[in-house]
Amino acid sequence: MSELRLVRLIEPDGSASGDDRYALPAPGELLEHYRALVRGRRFNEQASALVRQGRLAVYPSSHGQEACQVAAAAVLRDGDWLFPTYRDSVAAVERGVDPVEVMLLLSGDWHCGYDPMRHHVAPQATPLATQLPHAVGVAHAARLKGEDTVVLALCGDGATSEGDFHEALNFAAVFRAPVVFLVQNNKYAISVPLARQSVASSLAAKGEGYGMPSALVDGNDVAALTAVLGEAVRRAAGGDGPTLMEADTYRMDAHTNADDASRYRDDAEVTEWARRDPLVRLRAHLRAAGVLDDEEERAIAESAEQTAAYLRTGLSADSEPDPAELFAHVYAGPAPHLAAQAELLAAELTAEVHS
Amino acid sequence: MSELRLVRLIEPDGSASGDDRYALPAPGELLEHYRALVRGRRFNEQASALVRQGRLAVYPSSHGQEACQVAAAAVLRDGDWLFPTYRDSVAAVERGVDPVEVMLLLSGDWHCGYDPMRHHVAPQATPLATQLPHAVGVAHAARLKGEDTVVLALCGDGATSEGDFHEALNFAAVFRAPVVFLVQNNKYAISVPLARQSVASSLAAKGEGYGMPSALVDGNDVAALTAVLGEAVRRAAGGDGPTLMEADTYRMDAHTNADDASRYRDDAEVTEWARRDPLVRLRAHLRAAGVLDDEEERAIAESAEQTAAYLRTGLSADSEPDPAELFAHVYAGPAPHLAAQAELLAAELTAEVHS
Amino acid sequence: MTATKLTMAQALNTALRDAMTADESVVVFGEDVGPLGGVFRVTDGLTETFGEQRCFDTPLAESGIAGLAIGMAMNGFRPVIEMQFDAFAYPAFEQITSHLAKMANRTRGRVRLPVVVRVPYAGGIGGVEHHCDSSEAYYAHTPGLTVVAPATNADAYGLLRAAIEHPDPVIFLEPKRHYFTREEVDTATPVPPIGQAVVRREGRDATLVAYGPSVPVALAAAELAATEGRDLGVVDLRSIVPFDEETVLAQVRRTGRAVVVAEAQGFASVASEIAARIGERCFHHLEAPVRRVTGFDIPYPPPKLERHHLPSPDRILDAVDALQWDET
Amino acid sequence: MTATKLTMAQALNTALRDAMTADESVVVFGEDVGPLGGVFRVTDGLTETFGEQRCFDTPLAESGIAGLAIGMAMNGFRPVIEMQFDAFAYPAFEQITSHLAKMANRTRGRVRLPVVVRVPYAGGIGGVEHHCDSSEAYYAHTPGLTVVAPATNADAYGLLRAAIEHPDPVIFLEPKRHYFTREEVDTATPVPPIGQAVVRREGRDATLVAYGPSVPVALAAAELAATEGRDLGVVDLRSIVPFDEETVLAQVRRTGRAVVVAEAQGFASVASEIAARIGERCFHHLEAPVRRVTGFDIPYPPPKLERHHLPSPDRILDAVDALQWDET
Ligand SMILES: Cc1ncc(C[n+]2csc(CCOP(=O)(O)OP(=O)(O)O)c2C)c(N)n1
Ligand SMILES: Cc1ncc(C[n+]2csc(CCOP(=O)(O)OP(=O)(O)O)c2C)c(N)n1
Ligand SMILES: [Mg+2]
Ligand SMILES: [Mg+2]
Repeated sequence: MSELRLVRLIEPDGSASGDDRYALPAPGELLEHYRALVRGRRFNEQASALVRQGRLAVYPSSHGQEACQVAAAAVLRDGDWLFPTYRDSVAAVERGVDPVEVMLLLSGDWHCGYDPMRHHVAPQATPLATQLPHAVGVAHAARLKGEDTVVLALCGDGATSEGDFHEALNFAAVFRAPVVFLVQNNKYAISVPLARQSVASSLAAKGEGYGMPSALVDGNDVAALTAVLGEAVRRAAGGDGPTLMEADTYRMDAHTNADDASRYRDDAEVTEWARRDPLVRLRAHLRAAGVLDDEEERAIAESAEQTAAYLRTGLSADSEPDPAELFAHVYAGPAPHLAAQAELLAAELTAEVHS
Repeated sequence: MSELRLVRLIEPDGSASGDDRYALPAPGELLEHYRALVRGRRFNEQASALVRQGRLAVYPSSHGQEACQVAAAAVLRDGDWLFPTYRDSVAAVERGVDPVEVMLLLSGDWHCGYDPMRHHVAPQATPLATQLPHAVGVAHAARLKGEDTVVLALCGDGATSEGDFHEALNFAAVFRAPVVFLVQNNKYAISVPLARQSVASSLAAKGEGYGMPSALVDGNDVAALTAVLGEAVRRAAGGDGPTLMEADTYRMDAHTNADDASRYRDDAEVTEWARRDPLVRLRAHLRAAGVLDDEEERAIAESAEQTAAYLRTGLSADSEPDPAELFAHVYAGPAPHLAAQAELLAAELTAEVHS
Repeated sequence: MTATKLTMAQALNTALRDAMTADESVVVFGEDVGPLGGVFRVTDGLTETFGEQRCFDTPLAESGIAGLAIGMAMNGFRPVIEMQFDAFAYPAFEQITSHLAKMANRTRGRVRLPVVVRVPYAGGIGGVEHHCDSSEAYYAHTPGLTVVAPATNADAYGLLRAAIEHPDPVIFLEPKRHYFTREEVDTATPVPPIGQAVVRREGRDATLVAYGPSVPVALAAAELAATEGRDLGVVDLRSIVPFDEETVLAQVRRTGRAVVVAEAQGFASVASEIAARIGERCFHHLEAPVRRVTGFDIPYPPPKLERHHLPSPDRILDAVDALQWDET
Repeated sequence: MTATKLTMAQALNTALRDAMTADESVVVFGEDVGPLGGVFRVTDGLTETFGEQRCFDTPLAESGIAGLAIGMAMNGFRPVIEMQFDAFAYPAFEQITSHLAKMANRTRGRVRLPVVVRVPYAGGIGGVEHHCDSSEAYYAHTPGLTVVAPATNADAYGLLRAAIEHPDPVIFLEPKRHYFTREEVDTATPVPPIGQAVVRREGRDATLVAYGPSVPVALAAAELAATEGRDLGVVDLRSIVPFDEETVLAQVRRTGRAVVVAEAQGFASVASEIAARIGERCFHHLEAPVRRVTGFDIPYPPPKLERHHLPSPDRILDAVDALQWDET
């Protein structure tokens, strides 16, 4: 069993924690992460704004969880796979997927707007925990093929209660599949607080029941996350099997814009967590270390602004997907039984145009 | 967390183990358990014989696991509930259900041949682990009603891999429901050995992931089982919530008569486990303690023989359930939409008689 | 003052309140049904009014929720559980199919399970994937289940009361897109019996058969048709199982023509069943084949395309036009 | 020597062997499929021949099995998974419905899942509860799935080969009661395309439409009818989805009468669909309503009563008799 003492490398005030197990990443690397954090935060803000403007139907923001998002993308090597949920848009973008394509799910254009095979980013999963067995399958397949591919699978604290979470972890352990499970424990499943989800000492403690090493990490400390996840990725790639990781973090926004968090939590709690913000902390650290100055900050903000602008522009057009697509992808081969239905729709659309 | 050191009170050779946590039950109590073990063994043999004679379609025997069966029934108080699986016929019988009624499932007469409400014995569950959430529901209901009812739910090692196992244990822990989960780890799920089911240090170790106390018990030692289960039942009744118990035991027979165990296990393994037989061990212990003599043994064997005879007689008649029952219980109220179908069948049967 | 304007969510909430007040054994649980009041607010305020023991949040696990309900029903309660969205009931499919539906039968009626499974149902709300399925066929095909789908807010109230009083498990399908539609509801109206269809509109020329969210669409089509001089009747099934064959067949026999309207994909669906039955039992009354207007046999479309998938009044009228009218 | 007498289990085993030999990406897994060779011995010897990496036992969890297959298919494999019995596939329902069926569509065809889900299917073997379900309607109603049900051992071989080569997920329904029936199988016969029904028997008077285990029952009924001077044709669907409408409709148009035979409970079933389609597309050819002979709308009966539930030749002939024959 791994030690379940929380791993933290940078304190909320930016000072180094001094951990005997993990070294602090180099300043250059941390600066890179800071760039990504700012980009991620800006992305979250922009997406939320697009909801208010009616350009997106809904957006489950990862505001406050950007360190997890950034770390999840950062620790993977070329060829590795990421399995994100609906809340993990930033991780998908950091992994290289076009931000506008990521958002097509929420703009209502199509279910998955990007090519999962291109960046090895699975479609964002909506049915909770269902993506976890897929992640194990991809990993097990890689192993059978003799590749050292690693799969990083994300889920929330609520999702750990689902049967699929259990089955996936057990399969991974029994098959020694190269998967890293990262549970972003943001304390809520919509309105349901962690205490009503689990009474275990931690979610990471679930590893023991599968014979799987596990770790508990400060989920707002990108340094700790990359250090611990990086190690898990290396172990998986080396044939040492899966790891369960719990990131201690917090969902700063409501579940989505459609949610009213005041019904189930106090503002005080949110304020308390704001003090542990992942950006603030790393900024303070880098400022103190002298690797981040005003000019650099301006450059970083500007580059984040570019991502935001790209997203705005990409989603501002009144795109209208082709109705014929409804029938195009259901089956690979010709689908004779859908032909009559496709024709009916086509005829209606023609009639519409002509009337 | 409970200690996961195996609890054993009587050694395979019958000598007392001397445990610092649990006291050996009184000799009179042990003699009662011995009677039950002999009865259970005889029941298993009789049922297997009835399969060979074509009176039962199939029988999943608990030969070798009788200590678990007997203990599960013994530790419950009036009003407590038992949730058995297809392999737990002996436990149901020990709990007071008519042996012939228990066997109606396997004779093909009906699905559940007894009244679950009468003895608080749920229908024997076939779909694995699905009974566990029901057990939690009964327990939670009892708690809401302010009753001190305890529910003992049985399942196998294989069933621990199912999602329902996970969901049930988590619900029980979060709701502090008065349930005792007893996993009979008999080392196989049909042909699949434990090592391919789980790589955890033990199945009891799964308790930690739910924040639930757990224990690992010698499943062929009825003394240890009743001691540890009895404590768990008392704790549950006292409002201290659920317990996960793993019984270390062995399935001596094939999965069912239809199974060919030679395809996946060595006889040597079976022989090895025969040395740890639950009856042999308790017999040696009681003999040495002077509470079991030849005469008593004869009486016990005779009484077991009576159960066997009852079973034989009860299942020898060529019973033929009434086809009208097919429609009688699907709905409580009148089922107008089934009336035409019931009439069709009735007309066919009348025609058959008249031709 | 029992008659008042309520949204369907409010009507359902009132039904839950009234049932919980009338019967102490009624409990409500599921995901986010407690302090939040459910994502559609159907359970709004129940925890506050009745306490945490009567309305509570569970861990996030649908099979566990259904299983818990079964166990609680075995021990004297009448659980009303919520599946957050239609497609999120699928993890509970084994519990529903192998246990909830079968328990009474397998125990010769000794264990009855008066459980109501509330399912926010079907589409038309611009929801992303997995939020708009129409799953009634899965349940309707499963013997032992009673399947109910209200189309009006008054029926939402009345049928939910009836479902909670019902001795057998009921799958209760709530058309999502009407949650926030306001209509007159009189809670003093007698509770309609489960298994009884209602003729929403009499019509001489053809009969539209619909249920749940398709009823208003069928009625809209009938309105339109009337302006063109065609008199269409509309039957609202209300219960899918038991299916009220008599009411449906009587209407179709009178008109000689029928169109079945349903939002779910059509293959091997409830619409297939209705069409097959009409074909079988009204054979000599039919002037034209029974037509079906259903969703296409495709996964539910993304929001921007859903209107192409959903049965529309126009599509229904096209089907009516195809009923081989003799224009002489 | 490619033609030989094989049981259906052996025919399926041979198909798996041949597919695994032909294509390295084919892997087989599930519960007890390894050293035991499956409870019906369909995977007998595969681990021995192809090694543990190509045929292996998983932990006991059907959702996990289906999910693992999806992931492996995403990464280059063609998994063939076994659900031990029909009803034990229900825990995998969410994986099958929300992912296996939808993945290609949601990713615009970029992720294709060539997964075969083998399901020992239906009853007639005296199995206890949960071992004899007929679940084809659940799958056939789910867009994105291809659903296949062989009726002969030759088709068992050929269709399983076709299913494994198929680019889309296939639910492969194996009629349990024929596992140990011996028939001639020629493995050199070209693999039949999925989606093509076959006329098993030409007949002038009426058409019986069946699939899977009901085909031999329909053929037996036709034999009996012949002795009474009635000439019945039998169409074997082979694929339920895609449904070969042309073949079925052509036969029914010729005979003007049809009986649909299926073992599953009838309400909202595949039989409903077939009857509805025939009614819709052959309206002017029909001399009598389409009749259905299906299982009753009840949970599958206990062994001693199953014969009352299953469609029998007699029950089919009664339905045929009811087809409003003009005896003049
Ligand atoms: C199987 C399933 N059930 C229910 C839902 C509805 N739902 C969407 S998000 C959510 C809460 C998830 O909580 P958590 O796993 O902690 O992730 P978070 O949203 O906090 O990131 C629920 C209940 C779903 N998507 N899938
Ligand atoms: C959901 C489900 N899947 C598969 C099966 C088929 N099956 C019956 S018993 C069994 C093995 C069970 O093993 P275990 O839980 O260890 O119990 P044991 O038989 O050893 O008592 C399997 C796979 C089933 N009954 N239910
Ligand atoms: Mg959360
Ligand atoms: Mg076992």
